[in-house]
Amino acid sequence: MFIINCPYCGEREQSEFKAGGEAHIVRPKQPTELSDDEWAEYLFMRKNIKGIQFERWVHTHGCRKWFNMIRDTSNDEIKAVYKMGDKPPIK
Amino acid sequence: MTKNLRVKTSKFIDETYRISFKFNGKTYYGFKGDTLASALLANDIHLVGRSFKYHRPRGIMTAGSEEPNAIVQLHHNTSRTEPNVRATEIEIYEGLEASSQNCWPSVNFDIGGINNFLSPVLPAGFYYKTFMWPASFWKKYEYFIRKSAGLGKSPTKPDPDVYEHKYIHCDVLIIGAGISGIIAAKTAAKNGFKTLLVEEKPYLGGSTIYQNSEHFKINNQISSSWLEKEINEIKKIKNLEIKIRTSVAAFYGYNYLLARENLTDHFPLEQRNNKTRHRLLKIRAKKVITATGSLERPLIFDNNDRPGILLSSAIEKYANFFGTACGEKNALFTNNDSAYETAISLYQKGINIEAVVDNREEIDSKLIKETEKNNIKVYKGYTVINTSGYKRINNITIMKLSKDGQKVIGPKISIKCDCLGISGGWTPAVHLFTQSGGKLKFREDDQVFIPNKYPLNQISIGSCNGDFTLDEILLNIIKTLKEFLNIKKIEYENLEVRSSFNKSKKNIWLLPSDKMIGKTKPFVDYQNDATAKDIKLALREGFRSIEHVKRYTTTGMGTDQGKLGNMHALGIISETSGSKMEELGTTTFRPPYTPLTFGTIVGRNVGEYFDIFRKTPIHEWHIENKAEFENVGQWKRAWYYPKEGESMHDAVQRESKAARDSAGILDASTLGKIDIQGTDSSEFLNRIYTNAWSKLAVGKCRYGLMLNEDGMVYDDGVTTRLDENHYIMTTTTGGAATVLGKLEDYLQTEWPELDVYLTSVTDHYATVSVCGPNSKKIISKVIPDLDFSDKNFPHMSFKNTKIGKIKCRIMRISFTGEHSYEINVQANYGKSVWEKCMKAGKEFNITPYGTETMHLLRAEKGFIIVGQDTDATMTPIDLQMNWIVSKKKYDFIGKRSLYRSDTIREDRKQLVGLLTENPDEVLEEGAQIVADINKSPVEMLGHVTSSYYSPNLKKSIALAVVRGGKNMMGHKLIIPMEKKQINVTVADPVFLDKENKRLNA
Amino acid sequence: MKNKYSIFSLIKNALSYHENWEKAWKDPEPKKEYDIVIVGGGGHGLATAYYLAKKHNIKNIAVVEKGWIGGGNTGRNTTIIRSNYLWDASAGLYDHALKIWEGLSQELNYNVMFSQRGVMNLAHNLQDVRDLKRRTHANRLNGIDAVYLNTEEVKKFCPIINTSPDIRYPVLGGTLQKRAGTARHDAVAWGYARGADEMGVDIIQNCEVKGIKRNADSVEGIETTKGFIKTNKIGVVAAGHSSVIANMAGLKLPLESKPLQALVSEPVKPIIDTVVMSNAVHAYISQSDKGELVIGAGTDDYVSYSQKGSHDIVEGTLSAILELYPIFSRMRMLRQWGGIVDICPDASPIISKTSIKGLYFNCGWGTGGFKATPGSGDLFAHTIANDEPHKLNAAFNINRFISGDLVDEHGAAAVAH
Amino acid sequence: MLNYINAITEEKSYSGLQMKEIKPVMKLIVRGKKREFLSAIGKSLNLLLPTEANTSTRSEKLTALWLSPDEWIIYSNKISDTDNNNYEIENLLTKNITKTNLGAITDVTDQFVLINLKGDKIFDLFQTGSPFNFNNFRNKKGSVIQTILAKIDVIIHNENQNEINLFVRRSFSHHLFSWMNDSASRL
Repeated sequence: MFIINCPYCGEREQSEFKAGGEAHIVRPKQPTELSDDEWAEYLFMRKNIKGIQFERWVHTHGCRKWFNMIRDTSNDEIKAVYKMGDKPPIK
Repeated sequence: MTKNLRVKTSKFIDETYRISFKFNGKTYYGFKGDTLASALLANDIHLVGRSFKYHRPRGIMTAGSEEPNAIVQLHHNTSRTEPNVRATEIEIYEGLEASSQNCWPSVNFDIGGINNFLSPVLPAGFYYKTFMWPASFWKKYEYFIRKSAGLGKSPTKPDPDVYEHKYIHCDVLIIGAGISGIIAAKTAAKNGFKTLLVEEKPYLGGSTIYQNSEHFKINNQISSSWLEKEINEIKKIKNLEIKIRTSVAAFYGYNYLLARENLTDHFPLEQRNNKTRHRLLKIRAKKVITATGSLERPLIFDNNDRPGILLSSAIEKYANFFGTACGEKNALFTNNDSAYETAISLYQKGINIEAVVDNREEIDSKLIKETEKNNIKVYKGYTVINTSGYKRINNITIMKLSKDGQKVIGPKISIKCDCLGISGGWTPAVHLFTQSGGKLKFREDDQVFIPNKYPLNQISIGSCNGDFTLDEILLNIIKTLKEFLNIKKIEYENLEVRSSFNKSKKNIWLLPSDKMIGKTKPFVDYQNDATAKDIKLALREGFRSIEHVKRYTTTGMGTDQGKLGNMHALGIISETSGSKMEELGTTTFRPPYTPLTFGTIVGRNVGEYFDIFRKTPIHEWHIENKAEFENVGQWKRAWYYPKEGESMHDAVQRESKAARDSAGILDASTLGKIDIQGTDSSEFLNRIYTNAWSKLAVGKCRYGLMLNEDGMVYDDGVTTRLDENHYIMTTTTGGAATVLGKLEDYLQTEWPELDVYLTSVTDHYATVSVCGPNSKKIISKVIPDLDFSDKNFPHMSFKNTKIGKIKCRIMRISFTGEHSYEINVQANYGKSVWEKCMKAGKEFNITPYGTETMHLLRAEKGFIIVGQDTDATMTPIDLQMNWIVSKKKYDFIGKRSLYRSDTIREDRKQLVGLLTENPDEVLEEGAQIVADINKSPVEMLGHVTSSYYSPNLKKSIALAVVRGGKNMMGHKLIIPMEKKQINVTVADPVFLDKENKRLNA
Repeated sequence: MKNKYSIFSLIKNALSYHENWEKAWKDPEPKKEYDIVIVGGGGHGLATAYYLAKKHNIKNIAVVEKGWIGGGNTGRNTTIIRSNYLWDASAGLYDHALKIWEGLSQELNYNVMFSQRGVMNLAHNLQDVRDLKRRTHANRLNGIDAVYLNTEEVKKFCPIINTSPDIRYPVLGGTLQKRAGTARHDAVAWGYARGADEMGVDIIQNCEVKGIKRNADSVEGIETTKGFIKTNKIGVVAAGHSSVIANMAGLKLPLESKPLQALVSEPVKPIIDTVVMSNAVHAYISQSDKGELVIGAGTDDYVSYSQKGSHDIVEGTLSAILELYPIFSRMRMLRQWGGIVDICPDASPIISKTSIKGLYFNCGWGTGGFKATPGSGDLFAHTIANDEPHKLNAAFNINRFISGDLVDEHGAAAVAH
Repeated sequence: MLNYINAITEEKSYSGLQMKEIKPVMKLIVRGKKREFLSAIGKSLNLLLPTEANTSTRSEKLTALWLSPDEWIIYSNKISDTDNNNYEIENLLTKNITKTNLGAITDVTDQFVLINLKGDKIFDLFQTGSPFNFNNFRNKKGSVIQTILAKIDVIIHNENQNEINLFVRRSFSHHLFSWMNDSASRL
């Protein structure tokens, strides 16, 4: 189980958090303009990366804030956390 | 007639404190400090159990948690019975009752022993190759296989004991309190680290503490006396917590560890009541120091499994620590120096040793010299080729080893003995290290795997790091600790250490025999009866990876997880297949290190604490009034209120009728309530609901439907505009938490620019809902000074008002189709408001109703329940609720998905009503619907989602989803049940008061 | 012809001290080119190769496995086999598999120990009851042998379940499929491997795929740690690693790979002789022939390829087990492990062609793939051989995520995804 | 007149641990991002909201706990009377904050039950059900954290040496209180 450094509350146990899947998938501004394929891409298709993944987490049992995390999914090493809207600290 | 093999008193055993216990029904005595194993040995008992497959007699092999053979059932047929307990771990207590396992009728005479003679046709994996004919017979074969498998018996009564959890956060955790662990603990604590030291045994000091040989000294004191002083010192250190009887079970990433602290297993049963049995420590350590020591290796030769054959180090411990001999004629067989430590200890204790057999040729070793000085015969360059004695070893046969160690030569020599100690050298206990993600490397010179790459913030010290001699250990610890804890100086720097141990070792994984291997039984995994020839067979059949061999031969799959045999399995594979040890790698050591009781893992999350139990503020009233309850999420909701002698059906019919005829009252407090504020609240609602909200007037309520982004209905509820920028949203009871979470998600991640704040107020309000033609009369009695005229207070509107001095909100909304009101008042006044309504309603026979009646009433009106009439595949269009899907709005959550090629199909499943041909026939919820029963395969058009007998319509009604249903009004369809078919007609889902007259009645 | 397995061959070989058994499968180096390359040497992949060779008479096939065959989810799952699924498409797929299971040991001449001890699904709240009845009715009409049981019948079929009304989530009923049961996971992989090998399939272990060579519209071969292999048909059956392979071909799949954990207790004499599953409190349990209680835990909510899950999941599962089986409180956990499961949004698999010619995917089995192994292999073989799906797997194409025609089996899945 | 029935009616006492509900205590959730919001609150209550994570501030009448960058809970230090739930502080803030669109004010007086714990065993109790690391927290008067206790969300405020104010949602409070007693009975 991880220790996650909530950008707002500090280091907490993983059990206080929930994962929210791949990050930086922006909801299309004009869904109606999209083809079924393009919509499916947004809705369902995921990179599901083995290695460095950018993902969303929320501090459900703490400040209830969403934030981004960079984690190596091959060994669960957390590389960084950063607030929503911020630039990723590492590439 | 049992003998007493107790020798000179040991200070670890209190001979003034005699304890009686039963083994296989017979009473024996031991002393305080004994384990079951040591007490049995002192009574000259070796035969403890039978092996898994061949049911061979097996005895005590070790003195620790690696024991593969001596496992027993405790307190058979009691509520505290426990299978597969290691005799070497259980401390005896008055009244202990243990019995042998996996044998019938008795351990001395076991029918299963026949397997030993069938063994030629039971090689590894034999069951994959047979029992296939006739096909139908597998279940019969399997029945017998299952009966003969298994070891002990599962308990059959609930567990009387209590278990706890404890979260511990420390700076440094040290696992293992041997000499290395003690030194590390003292160093860490003295340097200001909040330190925790855990030890699985009931005492500190590991194997050094009973070491009393002149050959091992620190600062000119015998190592044990030196260590004793250290132990006395660390007990005084404030920021050092020491836990004995505490074994680390699992070592996960981020230095998260689980340890089991054993609190009462060494107490007599009657002293255990209402005490915590085990405490599961959930440890987060900034730094972890592993000092788990090492395990002595057995040697692999023909019939190396007989009772009376023990690890040499175990024999030494039984002598030095427990003060008992394991036999009267002892022999030792070794490939390294450590067996001579045993020899010397036994000699000092006056225990007779017949011979020491050593693989090695002449070498210069102080220990050997002393052994020989004591006139103990040492056979150098010899190996044991066989043993005899069915239930107890009585003889070994040895032969000379060829130079290359591949063959045996010369004459056979036979040596009588009733106990054989074997020593194949040492294997570092790296289990926890690898669990935590550490990587091993193989050290050729003594053929051991040792830690190579460490995960962050952990280190291994002492013999689990491959340092086997006292001088090495102390030298390396000092270096390691300074680095790891980043400290300048350390008190142990100028220790003067004497260690007479010669490190030379002659490692032969499978010792040669004078017979062909096919005719021998050299056991590698004792418990599972996996032999070296099984491993060779697996390789022969193409199973090359260690994982394959392990699974095919079941090597290392026993309750000891192969702590003794795994290395030999690897060695034999490597020798046979010619692949290098490090290329083979070890099998993955899976947690737990030693088996962990389910109860311990679960702690107090059982019984009433298995899951959270949520109550409404009116809960007590429901109990006082004999309500039956329904689980809705974590809530308990009043389901119905049976009167004396009423069935559920009677009660629900009565409640439903009363609600329509006069007045009913419902506790709706569990509905989710979200307070929405901010200048963009209306825009926010526009985006998350399918309908439009901007034009909703202040003081008005509106029903809303929420979709997932995939277009499927997700939640619904009434939202009220309290003020220009202030709404209160209600959600379904089950959906409350997820809806709030989802809304926060959109707000924070997709629309941070919106000025909207969401706050849950579900628990702040009690919600009392009064419905029925007389509801207005009743409520106006409760709130006299409010104008209830339809003009001032129409349907779908709300008022801020007061009951006495207490503010509350009252909504005129209806989920039943009746004229009704919902009073939302601060929770602590809820029960009082409810009682006021009951009082005011008495003259109108106001009737409390539960969720079941609520469901019935709304079904009469064709109102859906999300989750019952919908699953994750229903769009609002499917529900025939097109009216609620705004055409004007440019976008809302889920809108785009409604226009996919599949979601626009006309013939999707749609919500309809069903009426049965026979009005008294009530359909089964979940029943499937077909048009043509004779068509095969049968085409299912949909299913019944809700179904009731309506006392108000005096007929059975049902809601259902039916493929293309919206264009099937009046069609006849069939419900095919197991035994009958029911004819139904598709109808409008609104069965009652289509024109909504009753809302304003 | 390999020597046939039977009690007689055992006795015969016993006389020669078992020194003359042949290899169950060879361990060849890859050839330069194959007609079809199957990526992934788990049960599904090996079965696919087996049926390609057997039913479609294609012999020049390689199965490339990055580790050891059967070492992934095949060797890590809790081996529950059943076909009591809700939707017609799923019922068709899983019952096709179940029918093959019933004769598999004989077909492969390898005892996969398919044991039809029955699978029971429990209901703990009123909606559970509705859902299970819905499923049972659908099963019955689809010719699947599922029946609904009331609480007493549940107790009768598995007496050790705590059916007291006073527990936090009382057992309100359940369903039973008698033809369902368990099998020996390793034997499935090994049996198919032996069968495929005998028909000339090359099973290449320790051979990891590093890239997929393709032109504009079709595949040309794979780069592996054992060199380039030319082929114009690639069937990917890589379970948790499906997305990794897909990314090599420039494809995205609707998958997330998550940790799924399982555990076994120490072996004891027979105490539970059926399989009991409970979604609501999340516990499922059976007892292996060796005597171990086999318990499946849940998935974590984050993507991970580490084959490790969080302890909270195991703790939650065991508390549910003790809620239903208080007598197991003093049983001990012997081993606990994790696998990587690839989960589709609708909890149903993908057995499908892709936009790239010659590239086929069999994935998304989530937590329930083992039970489908023979059927999945058979249908995937058909799809690859004919370059079009069999009618039984037509519904499980990738395009359903575009059209929206999903097969939502969350209700039927063992683990609520 | 309406009767006032609070969630937890009994007071419990063990060696080194006392637990009771304190009521009625006005509680408000205040939300806002803008700087004007903070200053407006400050002026209205002459109490500055804590802006540093996991901290609290206190005036004579009120205590404010940090919950998140834009969320605080404010509660009254003294108990109010049971036959009136009209709080002038709420009205004041509604006027100065809500009406001026600076932020949001929500009455959560009965959303949360305030359980007061006293004694040197408080953290031994917490350790049996909360993963949070209390090592530093226990010595930091005024510290605030939100975490899980017995799988239930709680707000924990370090009121004083060996004194804790714990906030839990009302519908969970009976379960939590019963759990705490069960645990305390074995400390």
